[in-house]
Amino acid sequence: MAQNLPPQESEFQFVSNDLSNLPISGEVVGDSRTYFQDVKRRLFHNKIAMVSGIILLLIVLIAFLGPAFVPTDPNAQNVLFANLPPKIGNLNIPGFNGMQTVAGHTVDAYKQAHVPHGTYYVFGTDYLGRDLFARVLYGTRLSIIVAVVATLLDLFIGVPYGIVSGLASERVDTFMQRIIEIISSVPDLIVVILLLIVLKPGLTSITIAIAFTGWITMARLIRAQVFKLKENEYVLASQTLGESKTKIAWKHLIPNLSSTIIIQTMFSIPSAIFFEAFLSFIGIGIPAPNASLGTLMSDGQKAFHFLPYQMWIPALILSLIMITTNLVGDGLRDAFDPQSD
Amino acid sequence: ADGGDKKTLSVSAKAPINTMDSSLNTDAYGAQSLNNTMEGIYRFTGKNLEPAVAKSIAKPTNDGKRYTIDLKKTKWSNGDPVTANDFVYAWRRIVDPKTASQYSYIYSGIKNADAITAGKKKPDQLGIKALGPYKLQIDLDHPIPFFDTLMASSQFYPLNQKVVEKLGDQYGLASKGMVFNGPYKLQNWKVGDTEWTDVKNDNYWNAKNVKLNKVKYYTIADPNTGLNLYDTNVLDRYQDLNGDTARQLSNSKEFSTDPSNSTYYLELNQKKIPALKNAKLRQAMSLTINRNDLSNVILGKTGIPAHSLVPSKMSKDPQTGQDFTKTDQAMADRKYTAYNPTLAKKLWQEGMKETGQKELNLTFTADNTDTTKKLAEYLQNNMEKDLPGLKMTISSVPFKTRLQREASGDFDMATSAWNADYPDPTNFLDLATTGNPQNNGKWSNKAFDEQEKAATSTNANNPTARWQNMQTAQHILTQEQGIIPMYQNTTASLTKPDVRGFNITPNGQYDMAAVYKK
Amino acid sequence: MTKYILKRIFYLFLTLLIIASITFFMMKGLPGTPYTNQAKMSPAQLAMMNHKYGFDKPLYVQYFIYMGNLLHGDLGTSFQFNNQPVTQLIGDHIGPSMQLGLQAMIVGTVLGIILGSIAAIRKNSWVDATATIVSILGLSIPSFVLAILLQYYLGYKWQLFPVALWHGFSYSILPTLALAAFPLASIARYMRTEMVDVLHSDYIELAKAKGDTSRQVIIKHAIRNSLIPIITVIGPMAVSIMTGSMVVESIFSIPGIGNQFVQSILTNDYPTIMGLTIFYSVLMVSIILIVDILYGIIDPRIRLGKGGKA
Amino acid sequence: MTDNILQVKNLQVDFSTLNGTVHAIRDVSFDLKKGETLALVGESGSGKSVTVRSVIQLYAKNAKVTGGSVQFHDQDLLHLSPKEMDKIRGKDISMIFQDPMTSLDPTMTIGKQVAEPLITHGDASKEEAMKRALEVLEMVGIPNAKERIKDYPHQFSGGQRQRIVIAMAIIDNPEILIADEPTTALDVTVQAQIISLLKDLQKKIGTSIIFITHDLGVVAGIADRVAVMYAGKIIEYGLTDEIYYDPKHPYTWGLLDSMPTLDIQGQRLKAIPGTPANLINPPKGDAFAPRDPYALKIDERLQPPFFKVTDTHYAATWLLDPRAPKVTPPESIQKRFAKYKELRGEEQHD
Amino acid sequence: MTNSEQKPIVKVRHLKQYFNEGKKDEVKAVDDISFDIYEGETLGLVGESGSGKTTTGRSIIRLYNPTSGDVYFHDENIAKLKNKHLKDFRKQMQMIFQDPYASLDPRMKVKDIIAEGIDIHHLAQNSEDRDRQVADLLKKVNLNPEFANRYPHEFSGGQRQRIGIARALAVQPDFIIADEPISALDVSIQAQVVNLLQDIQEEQGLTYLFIAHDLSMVKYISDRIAVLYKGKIVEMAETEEVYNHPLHPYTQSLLSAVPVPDPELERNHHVKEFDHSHPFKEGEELREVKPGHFLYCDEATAKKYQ
Ligand SMILES: Nc1ncnc2c1ncn2[C@@H]1O[C@H](COP(=O)(O)OP(=O)(O)OP(=O)(O)O)[C@@H](O)[C@H]1O
Ligand SMILES: Nc1ncnc2c1ncn2[C@@H]1O[C@H](COP(=O)(O)OP(=O)(O)OP(=O)(O)O)[C@@H](O)[C@H]1O
Ligand SMILES: [Mg+2]
Ligand SMILES: [Mg+2]
Repeated sequence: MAQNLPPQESEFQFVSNDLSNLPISGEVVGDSRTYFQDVKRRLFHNKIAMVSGIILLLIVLIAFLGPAFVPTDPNAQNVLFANLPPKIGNLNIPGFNGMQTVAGHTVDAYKQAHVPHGTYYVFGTDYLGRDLFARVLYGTRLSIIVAVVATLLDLFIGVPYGIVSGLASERVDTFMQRIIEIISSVPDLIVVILLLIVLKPGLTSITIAIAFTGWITMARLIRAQVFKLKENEYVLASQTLGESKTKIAWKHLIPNLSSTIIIQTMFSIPSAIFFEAFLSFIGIGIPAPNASLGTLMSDGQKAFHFLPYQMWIPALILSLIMITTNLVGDGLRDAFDPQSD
Repeated sequence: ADGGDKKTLSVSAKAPINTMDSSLNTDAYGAQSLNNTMEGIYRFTGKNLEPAVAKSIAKPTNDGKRYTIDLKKTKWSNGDPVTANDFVYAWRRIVDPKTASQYSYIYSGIKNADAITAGKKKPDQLGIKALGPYKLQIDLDHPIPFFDTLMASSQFYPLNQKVVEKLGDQYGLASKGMVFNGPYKLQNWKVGDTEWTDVKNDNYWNAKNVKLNKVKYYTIADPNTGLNLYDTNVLDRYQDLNGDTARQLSNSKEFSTDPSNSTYYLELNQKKIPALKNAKLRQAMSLTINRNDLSNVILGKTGIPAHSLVPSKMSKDPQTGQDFTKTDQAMADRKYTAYNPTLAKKLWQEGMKETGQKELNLTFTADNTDTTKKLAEYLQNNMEKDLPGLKMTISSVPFKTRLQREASGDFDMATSAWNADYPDPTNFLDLATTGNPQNNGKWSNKAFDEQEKAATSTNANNPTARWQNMQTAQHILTQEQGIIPMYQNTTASLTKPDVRGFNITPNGQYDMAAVYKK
Repeated sequence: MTKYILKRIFYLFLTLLIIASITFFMMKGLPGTPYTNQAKMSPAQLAMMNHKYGFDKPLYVQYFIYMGNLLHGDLGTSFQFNNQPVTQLIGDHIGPSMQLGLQAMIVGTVLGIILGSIAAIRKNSWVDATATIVSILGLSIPSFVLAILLQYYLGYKWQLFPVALWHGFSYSILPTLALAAFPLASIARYMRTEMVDVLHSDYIELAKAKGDTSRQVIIKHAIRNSLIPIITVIGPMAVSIMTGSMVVESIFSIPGIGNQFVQSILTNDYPTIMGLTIFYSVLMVSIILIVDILYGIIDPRIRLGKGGKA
Repeated sequence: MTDNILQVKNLQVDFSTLNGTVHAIRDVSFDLKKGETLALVGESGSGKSVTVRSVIQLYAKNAKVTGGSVQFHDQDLLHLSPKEMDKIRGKDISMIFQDPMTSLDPTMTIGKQVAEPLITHGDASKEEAMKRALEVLEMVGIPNAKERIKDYPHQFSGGQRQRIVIAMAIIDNPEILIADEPTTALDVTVQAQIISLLKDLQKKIGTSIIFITHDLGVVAGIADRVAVMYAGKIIEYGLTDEIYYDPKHPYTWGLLDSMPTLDIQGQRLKAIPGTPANLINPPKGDAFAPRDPYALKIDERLQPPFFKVTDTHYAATWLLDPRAPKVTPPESIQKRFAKYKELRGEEQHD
Repeated sequence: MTNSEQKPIVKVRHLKQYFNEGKKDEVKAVDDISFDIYEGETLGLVGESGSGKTTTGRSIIRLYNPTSGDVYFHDENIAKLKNKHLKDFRKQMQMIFQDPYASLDPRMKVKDIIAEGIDIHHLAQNSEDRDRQVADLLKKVNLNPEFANRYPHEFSGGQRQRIGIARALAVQPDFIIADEPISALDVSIQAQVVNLLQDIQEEQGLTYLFIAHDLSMVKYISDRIAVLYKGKIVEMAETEEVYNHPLHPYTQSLLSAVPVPDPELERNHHVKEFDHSHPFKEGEELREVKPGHFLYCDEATAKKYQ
């Protein structure tokens, strides 16, 4: 091959390189996507995040649209069919075959309750004979609402608060920090209890309670980050170009805070859901007969010895939601970071 | 752990003891503890009332207004004698407004008691006198038909003046320094403790019949924990089972229920929602409740369907011995509390028309306990389903908030419960009399009031007439559904097979002196 | 530093004053009295009771009395437990809660740090993936569910630990685990992120160049430096442990203040709720202060006088 | 040959990245004599750092040595186990990095950090190590070292921190000191101090130094020999004077030309046009050819071998092939050469 | 090119910039400096690290509010600028930053970074115009216009620095503060960037304040040089004058510390030590000791040179 040939005499002559017009290295990338299009592309290329996202989306869709297709009323009671274990058709899948162990004997709970043939409950029924599947659907929906509320609060109170505090003058900042300190020193529970009496228990008072304190950590973290970011030369550059503080926050701070925001949101979502569950547990949560995953779990745990599915099912669904949101969150964080390619 | 020890018993409790001061205690758990460690003039052993500090059950004078009681020579746990003066001191203390006892009203009927609590007379004018160290004379304003049972209640226990005065306002807050005259003494206890131990009191006059050396109490809030502890033999008896757990266990041999003298009922606020003055609406609501399902499924067999405000198995016809709730009249009245959705709907629609209502939105105030929450959900479902135009919103609140709302009339409908202060139907029927402070729904019926009044005053000394008065009153109340009875509560427990002698007394406590392990 | 701490302590008092005032007036605005049987009490008795609790005085007088007492560490007397001072109540129950809280904090932090570090060191390996899943699971199971599962399986089924109650160290293991899960998981997640950053820093390189083995590098340099941002999480973590402890204590029948707090909520024991609120606030504010001071100790760069700390 | 304490032969290092394999070091050989200072110069990304890091086996996880050997005394460092390597690092061979601001652990007192190599290698007890740390800190010129030994890095200025890093590197009297751009982050006055410090130390403890820098002024001041790297290869090496006054490789010319000397006022700087070669697909011929005004046809096909200029001076460019056309180096290089000759002449006169 | 013929574009008068004023850790980063920058010239600002160079630059471009003193741009006091005037000012004065890695937002595409000023000041008619301008700017700084869609991290330090320059040029300023634009770059690339800056200056008649600590490059690019030491200007004169007749001991020390790429000279290179312990004496201030040559000294010393 030519490569192995010894150098030829003829090769010892100049190639007059046009050095004034050297290609400026590297291959040319001809795409004209915007940053957000890139984010989308990176997200779509992340398989784990996409699969999680699809599962999450399915859960959300089923939770919100499901009731339209599965018209079982989550509040319809049939006390004679109370506490039936899960059963899927006659498939006889262990754990989903309507069998129940009572005092060491396995019995067909459906037969015992004289459930008509062909009637079965995929997730079983609860103490009032309500279809747990329908209730889980509603419960998931409510918990998702709580999660969304927590996220929105984080985004629309925590983030702006942190940014303003981080950018404002020292006096304003100190004042804002004092407020945070005071709020965060009062246990959330107190707030709820007070609100409960003023507002009556319900989604609103729980939301307000979460609203009261939920955004604090976010605000703190964001403020700390802003302190670092605002010294960055690209922020200064933007300032010298005449950009207003608001716009700087939008254009430079928020995108660069995105991973902090996402990570923190991943923490506030479970916190909010747990808080709601916790309130249900101590008996001041969402009022009956409404359900959230929290109330379902706390109701379910009471007879855990005998009816473990009543706790397991909502707990597993919650875990599934959590894991998928976290994985989507991780994916989003990477997607927002151009350097993760 | 204590499974092997035949002299030690471990029992669960639902809540800690709030106080050991018999003048101040207000709840059942405190009462049980007082019952274990103290003793009054009489004592219930099982269903029977027996003389305790008294030598025998005393008969009143003919007008029923004076009792003279001879006392045994018994001792406090520190060796001091229990004297008549200890009773005089204790009784005066509880009615003294300074003590601010919330239960002093139970003394109503004892001479001058009402006037003293109202601050109009001095505590030493109370109708109790020591006729000697071991002789008491008790005077009444009017005969009290259930006087004897009262004498077994903790409010009438004696107090060791020296001890009480020494401990001052810390009396009852810790076992240290306290003295007891009952079968057990409380040891190493401080208020708020979640565990406590009753130890056999060797100075108890009947100590030889007390078979246990120790009774350990553990406060357990979570049913799983209770079951786990019971199954791992930490507990000999797990009490206060409810709901699904009880239902799942109800076939077990170790499962038992003890009906208590209590009724859970619905109050309808006629003052706030005038439409509820209409009897048909109230009747309709009552008819939507399937009390059997309620008891069996929702309460997991820890409840007994209640068809009247007066609970069953509490009082008997003085002549026939028939239960108050099983008389012909009472049985006939069960049609008002039977499950009958069709009739309910019909009555409801009529009632709605009569009151000119199209729809009725009611907030249902209920305790935030598991059982009550389930109950509320069940009622809401049934009532909304069967009574067109009715919309119920459940408001679950803590116990005391619920009480507060009821007392101040800030509710539409609410769950409520009454535990007998003393096992007598009037203790329940009183709740529905006009002007009674506990009549939160403000149902009012003249005929009912008259019957009730006769039973407590004019006919107080005439058992048969009194019985009739009470039956009639009960009939009126049931027919009108002025208060809608739902169920009678029971204490459901798991007890290890070797534990015997757990008998609930008409006062609602267990006589722990009689409990033993085989 | 001393000046800074004094200043912070002053702010701490200010914060507490505000909190105490807010709680006082809110609690006063609530319906409910200490009396179970109000309806059956005579006016004379009520007057006595009101006098006893000071309800007969004008609100502002009550406020000043309350605040004055507060200065002496007197939080009033409980409604639920007649005549029992709230301070005493807290004193009687603080032990188990503190023990649990501290144990959970230690277990959560230590295991969280270890888990996070391992994940960071073995980034993108199966170890990392496992650690991630474990920490997400820790974040997704509420403490009461975990408590029940632990009790059922480890305590009841396999009888490895006592099921419940509070009779010694072995009794504290399951509740500690239940409480530690959330902090453990969150610390592990934060730790991983931080550690990945720190491992890329120059001084780690230099430490390796100095001949430190990987273990020495991690122990001497990486963990310590990754910890600095983690300290910020301790505050929220303490809160989650406190709220969690209410449930966990009640499930495991532990005589702690968390359990007591739930009790007082359920019985409208306002003085106790108020006292515990203030107590929790003091605890919170102190934790925040300690965290800030700790910051200065672990990270010598933080000059505490400056505003720019997280 | 006996005075060679380090010999790198045919070193090849690859990095696997998402975009492909980066052939960062492509056949690098050099040796280091006892007590000498070898300077590595070359464009950013040419592989200087990776080369020296291969010597102490500190590189990113995605790195892979695909060939060659690093002979230190009689052992090949590339074949040592991680444990054996830990023993050599910081003791026999130590390293200083570019940025003194980030090279020190912010949470550890400087005393401890300086003493660390002694302690990790078990060469001294804690107290002894601290004593020794104090000595070296004084040696590198930290004022009040005794009091300041308990201070934290942030309490020192950049120059002082670099001294601390140096103290750390020399505390165990290493045979080889690798300095990767140790002064780039410092200002000129401090830089001058550090360089004279290194020179002094070298005299005192006799270490050999591999010195990496961009600054040809610094190289001129410190190096005995210079190796010029381009695109993962050494393309020219020789005594410092030979490289400065008689460079043979067009890249070296370009490099020397782009420096503003104090006497070229007014002229345009002669920047090397273009950007460095892509090391994922390195050209099969001379990597510098596309930017080389003197490129020959052969450069596109074959990599030039080293041509010997003097016993100590070698350059890898086809221009030195006898068949190559004669080239005149740029004017400024000619000037340099003139000066060099003059110098030699003077030396002869002496 | 004598200064007297020229019009100052920037006038700095008694500028002081203290940080953490009144606190224990007070820093007098800039301490009472006054100087002019003339239209079309390049003023080099040199001094050791931490001497206040960046702070001076940032105060001039109003990133800081000065502790005291004034800065005039085109004879307008920049502290008094508001709204539209301030926006105009932002268009006319620009800055190139020291750190090519920190000065570009990692989450923005190059085209958006460069177009930031264009967007703020609405300098593009439409998006095609914007794209075209960005492409032109990229070409101007010798970058392939097709790079517009990449992210900063995909570029080398030199390329990043050029993007920073393009960003500054986008608003067509009259005056650019270049804060150590080349010190993070490698020599061969330094030359490219310096050439670029000079080409642009020639083309557009820009004025530069060129901050650096490397005197050889500063000498090459500047018309005049000001030497900053501990927040004060200790010497200022035309470049040749500073190099050939440095008067202040600090300037002399600084000049002597510059390494020369010439082994022979380096061998005999002696750095002139400067005693940092008592740098300033009572009664010293910046005085014109020769025409156009300013020295921080007392009256007696000034006399000596005059
Ligand atoms: N971890 C890595 N992954 C991929 N490529 C790498 C890695 N480390 C270095 N490289 C590549 O190897 C080549 C040589 O890098 P090296 O750091 O040795 O350059 P250098 O000559 O030290 O440059 P500088 O003067 O900028 O420090 C570069 O092209 C660089 O991009
Ligand atoms: N925001 C700030 N807060 C406190 N001190 C500051 C701040 N900015 C700068 N300083 C201090 O002011 C002094 C001057 O800093 P400046 O950045 O202007 O120096 P410089 O000459 O640009 O140095 P370098 O060459 O290192 O960039 C330094 O001591 C620096 O620590
Ligand atoms: Mg390098
Ligand atoms: Mg600077």
